[in-house]
Amino acid sequence: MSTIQKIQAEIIEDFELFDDWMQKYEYLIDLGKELAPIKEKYKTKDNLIKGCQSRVWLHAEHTQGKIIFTADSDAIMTKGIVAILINVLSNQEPKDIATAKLDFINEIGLKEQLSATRANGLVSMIKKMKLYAIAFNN
Amino acid sequence: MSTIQKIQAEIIEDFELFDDWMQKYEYLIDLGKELAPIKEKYKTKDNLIKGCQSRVWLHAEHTQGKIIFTADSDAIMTKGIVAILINVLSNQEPKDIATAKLDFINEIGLKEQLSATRANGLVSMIKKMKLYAIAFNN
Amino acid sequence: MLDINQIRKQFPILSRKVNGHELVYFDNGATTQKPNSVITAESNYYQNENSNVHRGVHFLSGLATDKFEETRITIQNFINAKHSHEIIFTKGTTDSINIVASGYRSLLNKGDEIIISELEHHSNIVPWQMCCEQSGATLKVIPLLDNGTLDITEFGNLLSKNTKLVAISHISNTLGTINPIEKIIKKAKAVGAKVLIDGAQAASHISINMQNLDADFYCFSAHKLYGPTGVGVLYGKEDLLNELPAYQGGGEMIKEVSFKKTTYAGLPHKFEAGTPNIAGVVAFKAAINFITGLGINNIAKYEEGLLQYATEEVLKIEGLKIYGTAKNKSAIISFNIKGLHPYDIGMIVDKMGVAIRTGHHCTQPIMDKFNIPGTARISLAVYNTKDEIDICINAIKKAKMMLS
Amino acid sequence: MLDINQIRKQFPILSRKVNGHELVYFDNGATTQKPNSVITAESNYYQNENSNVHRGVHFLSGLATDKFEETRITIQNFINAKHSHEIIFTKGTTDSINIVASGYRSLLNKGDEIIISELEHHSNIVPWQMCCEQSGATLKVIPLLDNGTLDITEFGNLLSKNTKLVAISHISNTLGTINPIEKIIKKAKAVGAKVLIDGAQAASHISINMQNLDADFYCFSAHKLYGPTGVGVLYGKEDLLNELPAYQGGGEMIKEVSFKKTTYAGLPHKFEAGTPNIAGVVAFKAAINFITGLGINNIAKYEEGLLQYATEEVLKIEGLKIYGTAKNKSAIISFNIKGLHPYDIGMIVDKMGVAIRTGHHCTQPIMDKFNIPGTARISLAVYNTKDEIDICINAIKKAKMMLS
Ligand SMILES: Cc1ncc(COP(=O)(O)O)c(C=O)c1O
Ligand SMILES: Cc1ncc(COP(=O)(O)O)c(C=O)c1O
Repeated sequence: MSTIQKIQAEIIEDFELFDDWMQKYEYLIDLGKELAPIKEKYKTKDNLIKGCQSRVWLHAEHTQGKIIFTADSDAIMTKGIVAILINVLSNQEPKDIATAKLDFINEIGLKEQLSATRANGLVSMIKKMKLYAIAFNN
Repeated sequence: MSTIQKIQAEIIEDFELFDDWMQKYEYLIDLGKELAPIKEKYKTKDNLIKGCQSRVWLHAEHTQGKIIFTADSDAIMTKGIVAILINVLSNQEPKDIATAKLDFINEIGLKEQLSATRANGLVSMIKKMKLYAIAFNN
Repeated sequence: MLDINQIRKQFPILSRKVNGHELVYFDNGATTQKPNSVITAESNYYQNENSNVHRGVHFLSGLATDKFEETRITIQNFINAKHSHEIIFTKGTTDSINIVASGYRSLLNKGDEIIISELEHHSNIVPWQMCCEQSGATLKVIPLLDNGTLDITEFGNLLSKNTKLVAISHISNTLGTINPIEKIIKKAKAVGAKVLIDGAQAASHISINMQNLDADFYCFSAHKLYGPTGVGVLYGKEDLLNELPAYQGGGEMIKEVSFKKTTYAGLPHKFEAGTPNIAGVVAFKAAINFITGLGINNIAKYEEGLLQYATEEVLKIEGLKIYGTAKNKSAIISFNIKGLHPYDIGMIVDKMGVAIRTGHHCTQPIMDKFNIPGTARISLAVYNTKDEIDICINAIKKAKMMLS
Repeated sequence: MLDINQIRKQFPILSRKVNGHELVYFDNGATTQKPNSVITAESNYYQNENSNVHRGVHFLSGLATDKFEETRITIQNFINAKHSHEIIFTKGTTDSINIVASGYRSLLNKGDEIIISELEHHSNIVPWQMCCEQSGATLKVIPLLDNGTLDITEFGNLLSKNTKLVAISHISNTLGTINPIEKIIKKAKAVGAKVLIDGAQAASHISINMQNLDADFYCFSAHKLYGPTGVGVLYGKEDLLNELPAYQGGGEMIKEVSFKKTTYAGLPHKFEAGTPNIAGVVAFKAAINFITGLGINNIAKYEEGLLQYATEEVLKIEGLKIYGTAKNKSAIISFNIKGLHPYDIGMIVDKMGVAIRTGHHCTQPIMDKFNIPGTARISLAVYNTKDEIDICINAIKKAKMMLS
């Protein structure tokens, strides 16, 4: 089992504890609040991913063969999901990121949040993370 | 009772004889065939009333205080109705034509034929007959 | 007095559950729900009447044409237009505005000016930007005051003999402001300008009367009037529609076609190229009948009561700010809660069955003006109730608790 | 083998009476009837799923959006397009063609040439005349041969490096001719021209495959595919749609709006301004499923059998002439009877419950070519039967008797 898969399995386990949407949402809100802040200087226009409603900033750094992602969002629920995605994909090797299957999204019931027509920019965020991985892999 | 009204009453009587659409249509076809021909020189572009599908030519002459209409159509059923309209409105005084109420259309079941969206130009023909009457009345 | 329970029973979707809760549908500004009479009119059309319109001689074609044209007359009466051929059926408000704006590309020149306002929906901004780009005309913008009303003094300053067209919404979909269009129209006419009113948010809420109003063009969408999607109206004064260049080419809109010379049909066909949304137009009549059956003034009065109640209640939530506090206002409440993102609020109340809209509501300039990313918006319709408002307010409170 | 009785049962209108007779609906070229699955999909949408699409975060908005986008994928698969965002939802074929023709106004210049043909529907003529008028380009016309096929040799002569666009129908709605579009596309590509195919009459009758065909644009209407009115498709290759100027301005089609600068959204939204015909698009999926459930090749084969039978039988009527006798023909028969006007024939057979279309079928140049005022047209669909053909032929014979 790769590291990325392991982390996903843990997240799924975490979410299995929740009885209802409220606990899940509260957890996401907490994750959002706890997400390590992105450096202000990285909240640039280039790093901005615009959803229709909430915005996501994503910064990537390549150090010691791994990619470190930092990110932020103006909506806290979006930021909670951003935190999970960073948890899964940051500090991993480019080739693992590029090929990662993010099955956990379905299993923890966030599929709707990550559908192409949602207004939160998360789909573009995942795409961009993978593009960074592909770029750094070459 | 004005002449125009009298003629209408007669037409309604005629149509009351028919049991079904077929007799009515055959009668219209006969009327169409018997309609006194319009002079070829009057089948001009100016006298042409274009429906989407069948065309009507209408010519008007003002003599001795009355209007004489002659007309033709390329479709025989249309021509049958043209014949009736001429029967009712031709050889009448302008002011009577201009103010004529053509109730008989409803009563003989030709209403559909004379609705604005029909493709046969008859609505425009009636309009044009009345316009002639108004013009000659001044 | 309207019997709201009786009205609610006519809307099947209102008895469905969402996320385990009774649906509270407060997104009526985006689109209204449909009564059974509208749904049935559409399915009945397909089951018994369907045919292409206008040119067929067979029975069904005549029937479909009659039904289609009946709606035109119904609309004519509904808005008190002078002629039925002043009613053009379109795809929606956006389509209607584009037909006019596209036509004005060739009617305007450099030096001419179009005036819109800062509170317009994108559908009443972008077509005019495109029109200006192609014609060389200049776009002027009436600024918005802090209470969400238009700066009418400034409008007066913008007006000049160069003003050729003024395009203003009757009611703001974001702020609820009912614009003083009677005054705007009068002032615009005084300098010889034509006026287009975007009535998307007005037609189901307040009485509109073309012959009193003297607007040159008026646009609205069936789907915001308890009617089907994919149908809209462009009302235009006969002589102006005659002047306006044809928009789309195709079937129905022509008089004669040859490779040498094609001539266009008269109104309304000139602007109705191609097979229209026949079923939608037929069903639209049922929607208008629903409204006139209740009486538009009764609807307006009832919604006013709802608005007042909702405003009072919502303001009890600490840190909540309403955008748009005009005195003359339709039943729309846009708000933000201090420190919270509207998206988060929308997400959470949705889990409690409450459908509100969040975001910029296709009015980015308003967001820019207030320097906010968006708002949460409650927009009400005649089938909404005070009980639903209570449920919504409780849901908002809960969201606030969770998010703070 | 298709079970036609089973199929007929799915179409409620087919069991209605017209003028006291069982309806024989042979006006399918104008619009097809709708199966229960389509009618129900539309009413079910309004009863359970209705909301505006794309930008809402609440449950119903997500549901409506998903349903709406499912149809896009269904269409993508139906025509084997490479990307789902190459599928643009429009009002109909006419709308689709106008979007392209309007865009080309600014992409073409004096000296450029557009080629259409003499057998086109007005909807594939007038938009190009307008485009040429505005851009200065020249319209060239492939002539029609006496048998109703295009003069392909002459097409070769018209083609040159000036040819920028070729716009041709897949199947003629008047003559039934299936045009050799594979060949036409190949030849056009050889001189670097783009090709638009008007597939209005093709999509419900024969298999169409974008990736095999290599057409640049392909247009059709849902209402001719057993689907709802007010919905159409514009397929375009990704890069060409990206190049094509935006058509209407408004909600949904923008990325950012400000009075300084507005930027447009990507595909497909760039061409989908305003609230779309959501219910119609959702129901369109059921129509495609109806077709794919039967198998388009089974449909084609069955209709071929009908066409052959009808052609043989109709030719037994003395003095009857068929216009359009191509070898490769769809189930459309246009005819006239010596000395009779098609309008009279249509009127009389209608009284016997038979719905055929009469007139110029929005193809006046074909009428001019054959020097006739119009034709009577039988156009068949998968639910038609040989029995119905017999009824129709008897009705025509009776009409002939009455009129002679
Ligand atoms: C070949 C052809 N092209 C275009 C059209 C126009 O389609 P619509 O009226 O659905 O826009 C038709 C429909 O009659 C047609 O048969
Ligand atoms: C004020 C206003 N104008 C225009 C529109 C556009 O209407 P449609 O999307 O039906 O074309 C809307 C709908 O959101 C609106 O609220």
